[in-house]
Amino acid sequence: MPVKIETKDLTVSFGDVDAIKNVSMEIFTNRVTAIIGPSGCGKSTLIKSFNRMNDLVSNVKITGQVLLDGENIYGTNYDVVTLRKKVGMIFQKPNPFPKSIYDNVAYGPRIHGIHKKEILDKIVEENLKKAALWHEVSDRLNSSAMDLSGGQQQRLCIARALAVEPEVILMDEPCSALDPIATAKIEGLIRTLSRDYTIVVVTHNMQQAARVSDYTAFLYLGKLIEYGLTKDVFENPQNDLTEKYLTGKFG
Amino acid sequence: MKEFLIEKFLFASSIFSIIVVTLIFLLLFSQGILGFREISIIDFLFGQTWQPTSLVKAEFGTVPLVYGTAVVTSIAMAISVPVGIAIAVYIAEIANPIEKEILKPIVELLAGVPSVVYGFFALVTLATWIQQLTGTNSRLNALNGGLILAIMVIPTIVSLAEDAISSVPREYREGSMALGASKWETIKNVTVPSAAPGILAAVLLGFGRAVGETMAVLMATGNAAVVNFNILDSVRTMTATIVIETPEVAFGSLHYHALFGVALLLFLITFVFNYMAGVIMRRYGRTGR
Amino acid sequence: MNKKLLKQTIFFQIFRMTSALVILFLFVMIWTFISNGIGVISWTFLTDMPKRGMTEGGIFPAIVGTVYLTLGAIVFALPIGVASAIYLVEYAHEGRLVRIINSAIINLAGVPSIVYGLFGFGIFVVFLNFGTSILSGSLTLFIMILPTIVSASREALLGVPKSFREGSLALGATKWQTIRHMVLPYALPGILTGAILAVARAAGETAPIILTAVFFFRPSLPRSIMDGTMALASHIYYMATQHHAINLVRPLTYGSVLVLLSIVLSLNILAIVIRTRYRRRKNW
Amino acid sequence: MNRLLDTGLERLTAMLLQMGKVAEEAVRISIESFMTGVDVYERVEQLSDTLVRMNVDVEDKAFELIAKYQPVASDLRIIKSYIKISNDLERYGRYAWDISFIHKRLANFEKCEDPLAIIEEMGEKVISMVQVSIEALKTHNSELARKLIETENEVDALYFRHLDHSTEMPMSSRCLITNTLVVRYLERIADHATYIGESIIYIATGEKVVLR
Repeated sequence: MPVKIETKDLTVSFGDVDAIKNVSMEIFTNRVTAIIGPSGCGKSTLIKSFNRMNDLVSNVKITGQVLLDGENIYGTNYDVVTLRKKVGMIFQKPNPFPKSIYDNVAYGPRIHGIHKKEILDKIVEENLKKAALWHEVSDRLNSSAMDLSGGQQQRLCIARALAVEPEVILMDEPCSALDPIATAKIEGLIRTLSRDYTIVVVTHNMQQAARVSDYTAFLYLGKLIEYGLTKDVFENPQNDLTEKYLTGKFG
Repeated sequence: MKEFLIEKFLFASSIFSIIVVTLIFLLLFSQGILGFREISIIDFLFGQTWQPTSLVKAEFGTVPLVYGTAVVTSIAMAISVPVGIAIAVYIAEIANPIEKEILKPIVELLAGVPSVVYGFFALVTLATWIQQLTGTNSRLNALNGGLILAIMVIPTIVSLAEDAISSVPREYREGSMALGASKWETIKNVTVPSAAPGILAAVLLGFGRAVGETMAVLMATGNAAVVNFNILDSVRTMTATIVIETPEVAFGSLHYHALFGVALLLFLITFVFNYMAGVIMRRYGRTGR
Repeated sequence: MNKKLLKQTIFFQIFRMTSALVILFLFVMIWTFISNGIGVISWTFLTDMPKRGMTEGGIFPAIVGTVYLTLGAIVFALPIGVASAIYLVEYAHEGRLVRIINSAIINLAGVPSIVYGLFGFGIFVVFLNFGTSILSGSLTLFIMILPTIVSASREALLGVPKSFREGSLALGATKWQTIRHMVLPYALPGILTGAILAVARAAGETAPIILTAVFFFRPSLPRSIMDGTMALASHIYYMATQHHAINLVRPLTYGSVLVLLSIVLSLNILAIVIRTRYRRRKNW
Repeated sequence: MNRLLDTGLERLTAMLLQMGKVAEEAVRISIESFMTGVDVYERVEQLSDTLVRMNVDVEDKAFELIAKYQPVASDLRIIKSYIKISNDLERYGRYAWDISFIHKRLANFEKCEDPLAIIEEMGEKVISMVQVSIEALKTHNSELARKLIETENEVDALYFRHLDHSTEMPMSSRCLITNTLVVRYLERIADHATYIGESIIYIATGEKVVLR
């Protein structure tokens, strides 16, 4: 199985607090990997270290390696901008820009130097289609993204991320602000997208992890407790902590 | 590279404020200190007479000026603190939305009126009212200055105190009301005490503004540098002294340095009050970032 | 229970009266200036030079002087103030330096305007030898309004949700691209509001310019920034207290006050309107 | 911490243990009556019917828990296994009924002496297996469950011995059929006991073992 991202002894600390401790794991190409664990276990920190969004926090310290296609993204010559183009991210709360639907999707390509109207038109349509939003908004591309429903906004954010042609998509609890129907749509989308993209989903919803992912990692207090095929982890977890977490017997 | 240059420019800009504060202090200090080669600090701080231009014997006692500032400021604070807090409470807690929509901008406009305009109003109108009411001889006096200053300080206190009161969490209020307290009891016992640090900061900043206010008191108080302990007598504040005397002073003279000494004193007083307000605000929410 | 409510009603009414009184004061004051000043306001009053020892004619040089001084101040203060705010909000990491910068800004905001005046006098007029000039006055006013601009810009920048920045950065935008496209446009109304208020404040300031930029009377318009000038605020002060025929010029003084007040209050109202509209339109 | 699911699981366990009791009685009395010649057909039929009903109840309860709580890990393994075990217990009842039916229909006239020794030995072992399986179920004891394999092997050996024996010995066809069917039913009961053992090992360890 080809590996897309590999972490080696990754430790992320904020001040004196280690949010991630010596995590080593492999994330496989074109698979959906779910990261689960109790609140504050470091799930978000872990995926934010895959596109170096942790760099935005002032007192962060990162040791170990994160390899993307075998290259250390924390290496001295690695360009963060290129990294973030390759590794897109979807956030917990849908965060469309207060611009039109069209401009939201076109934002990334424009930033990266595409300004031709025809090309942008094509990119917008293509990616709205990929995000299963096109038929809902094709007649009002110029209206504000803020008028969309929460679920539509999140799919717009997915389209926006797809528009810069990423290879990996990180999703940080992408459905936590959505109702069950919108959630189901996003989950379906995640499965569809996994044909072409490597997807890492952080979720506090175990059932969601079970539904959408091929692999599941269980994180507790910054440590990787268990990682394996989702069906194995959910049917027969090897670690007692995982068992307790999954069955809700956590003290 | 471009990113790097931009960051450096932004950094330099933000350093500018530090440089300016330092420069202000250094200038006031260096120029003021020169005066103390000839004037003793004791005489400067405790001298009863301010006669910098006397040909017989120039005296640089700041007591009359400090007294003037103190009297005017005290009158102003005695009025503006209760009134300001009352209005802040009214806006934050009592007023209906329409009253709020009217009151808030008006308070802001009150803050926007230039001090020379207030000064002129005090000079021509307020002074007349006071004279009619009290029959005093000196039209321009400490009470006149204090009253106009009170009006000028009110907006500062209102807007900061209102911020403080409004940022008291809803839950506190709901908790109190849920226990059967009336709105007034809630305001008195829960909301205002919770906002006390912010209100105190507002008062301190108001005080700083009052002490440093120049034009209005200059035009309203009559500017006689004497200590009379009568609020219906004319007084002269530190700020007024600087404005009146600086344009005519001989550069480098003892008088020149003495004026910087007065400014330094003023700077230090306002610095202390602003600093205290800052500490209070930082400690109790409303972070300084 | 009824006693409780009665007490509440009494207090609320006292508070309401107090508030009403302050509103009343503002209106009385404005009415005083309108009723006394409207008579002298005319096109010639606004566009003529003062005549006969300022007992007749207009206040054109004073208006022009105020505009120059204010523009000069904002031209310096806006870029440096906004840049400073951007650095503090977007780049600086919390630490000693930021704390020092912050306390410097807080202290600058609290320095009495007369101290700025004396500072400008000492540095620009005397030390740098700019003399009593528009340049000295503008620079003094610039330093005076800088903290206002920094604080307003900082509030405006902080008001832009973090998610905009994250969203943009996650798409591979650089920091500056993010600031330019996703932060500044949305902070602009707030920055603008702050700038307008700062301009209003600079236009109304008197003490600093008396020490650095203005003359009691200057019969011609300034020709360069090294020239001294007249200005509305100082003109009012001089006419009200220093003129040899105070009573004769009183109507003109009222007129000048009305002009200054209209300019300053219009700017304030403009700022309030911009802010309200922007708050209402804001949909994030 | 008591989870909502726990109450449901306790209820399910109680139902299963109740089934165990009934099934054990059915197996025991059907075998004993075959040996002693007493007719317990009515009683066993009653017990078997009860088990059929209870099996349906257990399945309903299990599905209710799945629908409500979406259990995972050990919870899911327990529920999945309980459905299977309930089925096994139902089979205990069914084969017990088969034995008592054969006994009533064919064997109650006279005894077919010869292979009785084998049947008696098998019967004892099968009853013990049923008891052990239920005991292991009570405590989710995988060690106990593993012991079933030994007895199962012995039962199988006896079964084969009977097959060899019956072809060699001259016997009335009535006896041959009766004994062969009963031996076959006993062998099936032992198989189901083993299945229960497998399920218990799966519950306890997540291991999917085949004990046969």
